[in-house]
Amino acid sequence: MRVELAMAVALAGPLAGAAAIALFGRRPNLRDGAMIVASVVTFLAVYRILPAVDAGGRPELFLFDFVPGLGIRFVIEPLGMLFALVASFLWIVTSFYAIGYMRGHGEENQTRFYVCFAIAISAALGVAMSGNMLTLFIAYEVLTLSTYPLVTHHQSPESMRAGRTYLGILLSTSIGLQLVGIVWTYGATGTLDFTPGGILAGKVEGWPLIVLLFLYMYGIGKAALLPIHRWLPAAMVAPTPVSALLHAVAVVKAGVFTVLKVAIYIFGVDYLSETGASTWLMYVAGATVVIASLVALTKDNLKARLAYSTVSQLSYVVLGAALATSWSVVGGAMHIAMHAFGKITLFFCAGAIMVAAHKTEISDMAGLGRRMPFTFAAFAVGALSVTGLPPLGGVWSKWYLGLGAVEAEQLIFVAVLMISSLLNVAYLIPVAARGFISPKREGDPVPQPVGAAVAHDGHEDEDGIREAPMFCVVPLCLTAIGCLALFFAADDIAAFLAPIAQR
Amino acid sequence: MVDFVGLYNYWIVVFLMMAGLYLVIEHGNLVKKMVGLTVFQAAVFLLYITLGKVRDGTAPIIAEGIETYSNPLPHVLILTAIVVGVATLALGLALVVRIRDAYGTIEEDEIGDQDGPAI
Amino acid sequence: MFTAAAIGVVAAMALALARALMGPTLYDRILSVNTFGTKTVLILAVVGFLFGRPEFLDIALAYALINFIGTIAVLKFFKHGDLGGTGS
Amino acid sequence: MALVLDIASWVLLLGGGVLVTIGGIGIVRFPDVYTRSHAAGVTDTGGAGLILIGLMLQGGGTLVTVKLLLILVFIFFTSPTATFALVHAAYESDEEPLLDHDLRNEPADGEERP
Amino acid sequence: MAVAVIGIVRARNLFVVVMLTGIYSLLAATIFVVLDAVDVAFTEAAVGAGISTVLFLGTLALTTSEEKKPVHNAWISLAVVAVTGAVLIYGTLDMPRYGDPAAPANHHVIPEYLEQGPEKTGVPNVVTAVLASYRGYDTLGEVAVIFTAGIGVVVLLGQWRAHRRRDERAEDEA
Amino acid sequence: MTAHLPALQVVITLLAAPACILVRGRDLTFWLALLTTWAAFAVSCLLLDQVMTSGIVSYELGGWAAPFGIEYRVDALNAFVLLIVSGIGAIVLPFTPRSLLIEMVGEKAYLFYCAFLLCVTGLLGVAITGDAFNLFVFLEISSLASCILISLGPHRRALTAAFQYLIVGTIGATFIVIGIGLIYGATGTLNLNDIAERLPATGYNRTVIAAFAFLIVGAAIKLALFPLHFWLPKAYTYAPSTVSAFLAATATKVGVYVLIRFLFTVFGVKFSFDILPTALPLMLLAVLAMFVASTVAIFQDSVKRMLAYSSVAQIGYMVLGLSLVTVDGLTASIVHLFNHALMKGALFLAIGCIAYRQSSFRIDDLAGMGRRMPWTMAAFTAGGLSLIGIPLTAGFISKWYLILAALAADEPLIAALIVISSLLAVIYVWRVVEAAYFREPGPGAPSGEAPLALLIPTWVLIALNVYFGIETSLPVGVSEHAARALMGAGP
Amino acid sequence: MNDLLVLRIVTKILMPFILLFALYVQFHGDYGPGGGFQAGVIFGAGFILYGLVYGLDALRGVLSSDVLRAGFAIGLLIFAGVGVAGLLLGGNYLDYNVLSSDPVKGQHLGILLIEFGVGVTVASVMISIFYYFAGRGR
Amino acid sequence: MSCDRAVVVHAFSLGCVLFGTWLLLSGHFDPLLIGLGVASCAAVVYFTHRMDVIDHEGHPVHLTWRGAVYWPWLLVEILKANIDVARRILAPGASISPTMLRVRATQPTDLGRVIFANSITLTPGTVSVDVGEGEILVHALSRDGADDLAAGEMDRRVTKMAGGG
Ligand code: NA
Ligand code: NA
Repeated sequence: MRVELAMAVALAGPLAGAAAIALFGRRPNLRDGAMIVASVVTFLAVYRILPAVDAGGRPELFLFDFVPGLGIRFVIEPLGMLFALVASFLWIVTSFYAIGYMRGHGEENQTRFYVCFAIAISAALGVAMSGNMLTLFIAYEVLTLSTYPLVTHHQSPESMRAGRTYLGILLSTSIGLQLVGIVWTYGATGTLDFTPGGILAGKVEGWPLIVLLFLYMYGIGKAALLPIHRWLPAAMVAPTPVSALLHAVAVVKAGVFTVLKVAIYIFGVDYLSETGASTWLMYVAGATVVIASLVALTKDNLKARLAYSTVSQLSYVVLGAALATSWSVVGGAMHIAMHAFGKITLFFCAGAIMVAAHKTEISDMAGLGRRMPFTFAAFAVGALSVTGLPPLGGVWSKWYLGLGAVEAEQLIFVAVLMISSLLNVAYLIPVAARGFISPKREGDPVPQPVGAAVAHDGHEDEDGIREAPMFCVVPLCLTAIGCLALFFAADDIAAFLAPIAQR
Repeated sequence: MVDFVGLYNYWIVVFLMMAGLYLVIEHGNLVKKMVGLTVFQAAVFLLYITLGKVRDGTAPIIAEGIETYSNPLPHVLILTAIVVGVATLALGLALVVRIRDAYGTIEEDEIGDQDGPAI
Repeated sequence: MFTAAAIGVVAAMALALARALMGPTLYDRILSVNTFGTKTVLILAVVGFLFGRPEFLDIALAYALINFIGTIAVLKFFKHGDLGGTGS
Repeated sequence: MALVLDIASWVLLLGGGVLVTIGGIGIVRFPDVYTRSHAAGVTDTGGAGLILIGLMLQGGGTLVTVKLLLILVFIFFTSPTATFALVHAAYESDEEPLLDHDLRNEPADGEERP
Repeated sequence: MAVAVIGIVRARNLFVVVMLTGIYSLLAATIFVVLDAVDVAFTEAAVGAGISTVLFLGTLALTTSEEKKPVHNAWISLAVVAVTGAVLIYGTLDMPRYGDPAAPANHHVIPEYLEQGPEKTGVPNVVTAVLASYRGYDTLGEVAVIFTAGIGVVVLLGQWRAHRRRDERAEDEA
Repeated sequence: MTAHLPALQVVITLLAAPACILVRGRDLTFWLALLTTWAAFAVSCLLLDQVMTSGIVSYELGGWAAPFGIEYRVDALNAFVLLIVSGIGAIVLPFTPRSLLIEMVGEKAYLFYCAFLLCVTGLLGVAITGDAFNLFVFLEISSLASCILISLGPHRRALTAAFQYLIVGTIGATFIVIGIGLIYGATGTLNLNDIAERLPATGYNRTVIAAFAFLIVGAAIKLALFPLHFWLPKAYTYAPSTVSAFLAATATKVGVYVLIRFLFTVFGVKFSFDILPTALPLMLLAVLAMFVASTVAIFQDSVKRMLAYSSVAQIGYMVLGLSLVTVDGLTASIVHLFNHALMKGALFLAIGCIAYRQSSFRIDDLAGMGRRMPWTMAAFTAGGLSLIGIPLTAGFISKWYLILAALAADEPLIAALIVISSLLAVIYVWRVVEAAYFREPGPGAPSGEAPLALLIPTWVLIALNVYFGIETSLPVGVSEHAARALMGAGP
Repeated sequence: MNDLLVLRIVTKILMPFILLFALYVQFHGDYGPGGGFQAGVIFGAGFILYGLVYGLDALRGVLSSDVLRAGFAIGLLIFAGVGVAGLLLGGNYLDYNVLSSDPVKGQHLGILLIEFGVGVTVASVMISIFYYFAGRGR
Repeated sequence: MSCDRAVVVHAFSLGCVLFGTWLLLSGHFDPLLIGLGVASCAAVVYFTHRMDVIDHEGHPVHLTWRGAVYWPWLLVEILKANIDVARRILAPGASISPTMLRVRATQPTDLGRVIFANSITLTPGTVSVDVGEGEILVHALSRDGADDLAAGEMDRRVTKMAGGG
């Protein structure tokens, strides 16, 4: 299979999957099977591209131009490769998990859900492989639109309101700010192609450069910088697989990925650091890291806490871009992958707890760990990875970011990273700890799982709470293992990413 | 200092025009609006014809022994414009009749009161 | 001398207009408009001579016709409230 | 001869102009629509006739004269018809005339009356 | 004319308005003759005094002949009218004086019409020559306009079979 | 016959209109009208091709040389407008037979086709003519015919809308006549090109300035430039959907064309923008139109009315482009002229599909329509995306060029305003999409899709929206060509 | 009945002359004021007078609304058709020179024909308009 | 009716009169205009026939000769009446004494009565208000005028002219 064909398959695979899902809408087994097949095929196609990129190739797929010199182009380079791999791999995992979750929860409109999900993955891959800013923008918007039905899946007034917030913030920032930046860029440079070293150097200087950076950074609403992060907690009303998709696989990752892409290929890392145009961004990102962590501490709802955690973690990547050093950029890129695995694990766990125990508030989870050992173990792994403790992947991205801060002579951000880690410990570890350690208090009301017949396997307890279905548990264990694996793969990843930081 | 003599005729025309325009804008009665339109247009016609008048000229129908003719072009244009005007009038009045059938009134305000929000 | 006739007609037109404005009954107005029309016919005829091109009397003739029909229409309108009845 | 014609036509025109004006005055002066219609009649017949005939004398034996004649004939046909229709309509619509002598109830016998 | 217009503006009885409009039109036509526009005068007489009056009367017969008191804000209308009038007056300041034979309007294309028109078309009435030949296409458009108006009247006032007016009915019920 | 294309362009439909009256049969008149609009479309294609390959085409009607006779003068700009008008007519017409049954009386159908053909004739005539007064005559044909078409709307308010349209349109046309008269008084000619040549000799005196004011205001009324737009929402809301589609896509475009023609060709850039400060007021009004009309659109309960206000806003974009007075800006305006015709045509046709099933256009009554009429609502959504300016649609191309032009003209603020105003479009389009797809249908909701005869024209326009969102060489090439000529930069 | 007696008889007498005058105006527009439009209006006015005096039903008996509607179309078609004839005979649209071997004669013929077209359309539209306005009240 | 010979005769004579009028109006005698004139006259006859107005009332050629006596007399009457009314208009104070009366109309035909009624109206100072069977209601400006009319001179003359029908 030629690399270009593989790219086409990677992009079209999820779409074909969506079509197949829609086609088999009335036959759930066939439908879910089609989804799994599509996700596997897509991942294989993405994986097929890896060697070429690793060897220094930049495979390209050109569709058409609508303005001379500007059209739909896909090019894949290491950063995009990494994102594509993460997204396509996690789709497989999420597919399994979603099947378990949706069936376990008896959700309605599953077909629509899966169709939109597949389109969102396609859009995320489009973002990953885009060869110019316009293509990226289009894929970015498709991603926004295709996830809206997922967020409002329950169609309750609450979810509709959340959906409006979601769409309102993401669309208004992308169109009102990002698009302006894009057009401005085009007007100033005559191109939007992602070019190593950036395209703005020498074309835009001084204040306009800062304004332009502002347009991009706040135009990428998915990166959830303060104060445009509100859509992310709002979107928590969605089913948990969606949260996983939003937080780990596609949406927010697409955001920070775009941040990096813009910093590296539009502005140019060197140009940013020379001009100091991104200094303000460092502070914003740093503030977001700390403030969001503090907010997370106050949340009792597990998903809300995880959401604010995500807000905080995303700004690591932004910080990496803002610091604009080779280390920080690599660190930021790596954090995409590391956080993806860590956070998806956490969300899977949250969902599993919901499916199995119908609990959403952290304070209610005391002692659950004994009945759901795998889940809570995986949660602990994820939490540690996100915190950045060895031997889990999360440590490396923070390490590189720290190096970057030092290189940029911005030592204060080393401090920010450390404080943030402490806060992570404070808001994540207790969840896992409480599950295992805190004894179940007497007189707690005992929720009954819906239609839970007493099953005869090892995890059964007197109140009927037991481990979530296999479809849920296996994926979360896999991602937890992934966190571990990433710790050891970090050097390879760094080497693979090195070209993006080359001068 | 502008020599105003020789312009007064234009100003009369302007006055008539504005009276017509005022009728159209200000009056809520649909028939009176159409009357206003007629007055307005007739004044415009006058403006044109005034433009085409040549001192000591006569009607532009060529005859022996006559040297100076007034300008025929404005006449031609206004002939067309009159026709257009009466066509507009006919259509407008037909609409007025239908409006009266549908609403029972030809006063703008009362019509406005009768209709609720847009469909 | 044409001028004298013209002045006479114009004066009468002004008077007719005055009556048309004054009313008081609708029939007064119709009468004024009708006689105004007749005077217009006359002034048209005179003006042709006054300006040395008397050959355009077709206009005056047409006026006379239109004036007649207009008056009939108005009266019909007032007697019957519409223009299309047979009147019987 | 031409001079005679000219003078005749001038007299006619002048007379016509005066009659027309007088008719106009009558229209303003007279008290109701019926009496005013008599004043209008002055314009339509005497005034129009004199002026048109005066013009005809100026026109000589040309097309113009023919048309003036046609106008005159036309006015003589239509003017009384229109006036009749008007007065009739006014009368039918109960527009009471101001009368000094109301002989409507007397028979139309054509006899002398006191 | 001005008197007639003021009468039109002030009169409430629409019938009076229509008759005054007729007078206005007759006056305009007379002025057209004075200004040598005999064809225009002819048309204005036939249309303004004749057809328009009949049309207005027909409308009044089908509607009503009294105008109610306007409740609009007269000041806005007056302002619009005043501005428009002021622009026009301003524009007239550089217009050629009345009857000026040297005015641009009387040159350029006019000599061709007056000198060549009758010869080339065989029609001594230059207005007809220009109307029907030089600018015959305008006249075609004019006929199309009249045609359109005819169609419009047929569409609007024709006796069509009662047809569905769902919304109207719905609204009346509401 | 190619030499006579300009005449044929207008005459074909003009001849067909009376023929409709003689033919009368409903189906026969439909086919006649269809055939002639397609023929007109074919002519406009040939004409555009002719203009693009061999430059300006001049045609002397009656064989009289300009400026003595009336001249048709076709350059890239009006060839393009002709293409828009005849093309939209050709696409919209097949929509009418089924739509007529629902929204109008079948018995009147032949009169409808006649009026429709007259409207097309008028618009084509305005666009093609090189003579100022002829422009007025054809403007009146189109506006009387549109008035008839509007009055055919199913609601009684169609009548008042048509009446207002007539009154306002006539005032606008009369303003144009006054302007033409003043200009004629100053230059002695009616030929647009000739006026342009003779104007400098007048020294741009006060008469010319007044004429300019009247012509521009007249054109602004016709094209519904804010705040002279008040007639438009009513007209487009209550007209039959087919008519709304056709008029929204063509009538205001022709108005914009007239404005451009007067500003750039007749008066010239030097007078219009250097001597008189026209650009700034136009720009301000355009921006106001974009924001005020879009905001009003957001608060409409009726989809049709919402689209009508959106038209006012979109006209703002067109005027904004030309108010930049650059080749780029003008290009953007003309491109948007074309693209907006495609999107508004498509959206109103989608509304026509809805009208086939239900009589209400209230957004609340569209709940669940996404499921009940999937193809219709998909078309509406696609059209809405184009309206917003989402990439891969024609709307994006318009905005793209507009923003670039603003940036190139050193007006970054304007560029930003364009983008921000698009957000307002997002909101109003989204309201419909949300109702259609994310709400449960009410009890009285229709149960079926519109017939193919309605869906096909709608989707043809949607397809064109996408096609011209990707393959832009035609609109952009022609617009650029036209803009260069207008700015005097040579083709 | 009697109130209209005078009108009826005067109308009877005048009618032929009104119509003749209309046709005279129609065909003498070349030499004096007048032409198709004015003639159409006068011709229409004659019929309107007839309708006013004798009633709409009588008028319908003379000219049905279908005939009139065809009249609109025929007049316009005559005009536009003369233009097409110009095209077919090798001239531009509405070029009358080619209608005859002698351009001046061609012009004359063309003008005569199109004026006739104008007259037909205008007259039939005017009468129709009267029809519809007058006929609606009952 | 349409097959009636009288109608054909009337139509023919109407055509001739019309053509004469055409020639008078036209003043152009080239073949084209003559031809158009003939066509026009034919068209007018056709339309008037359709209107059903061609009969002895609508086309009273038969009155031409007898009218030659009546019309001049009427003209003189009109002139006299004009002067009288003009005097009354200009006279200060109340110069009029409006009177309404019934006047006998002895004409056997409608046409005759109409001529009488119009003659009354045409003469300033008197106006016909209503035409009834055998009598006409007249409004006169003065008692004198009323009495003159009631004397019946005009009635007799009209009857004499139009009487034969
Ligand atoms: Na003529
Ligand atoms: Na009398």
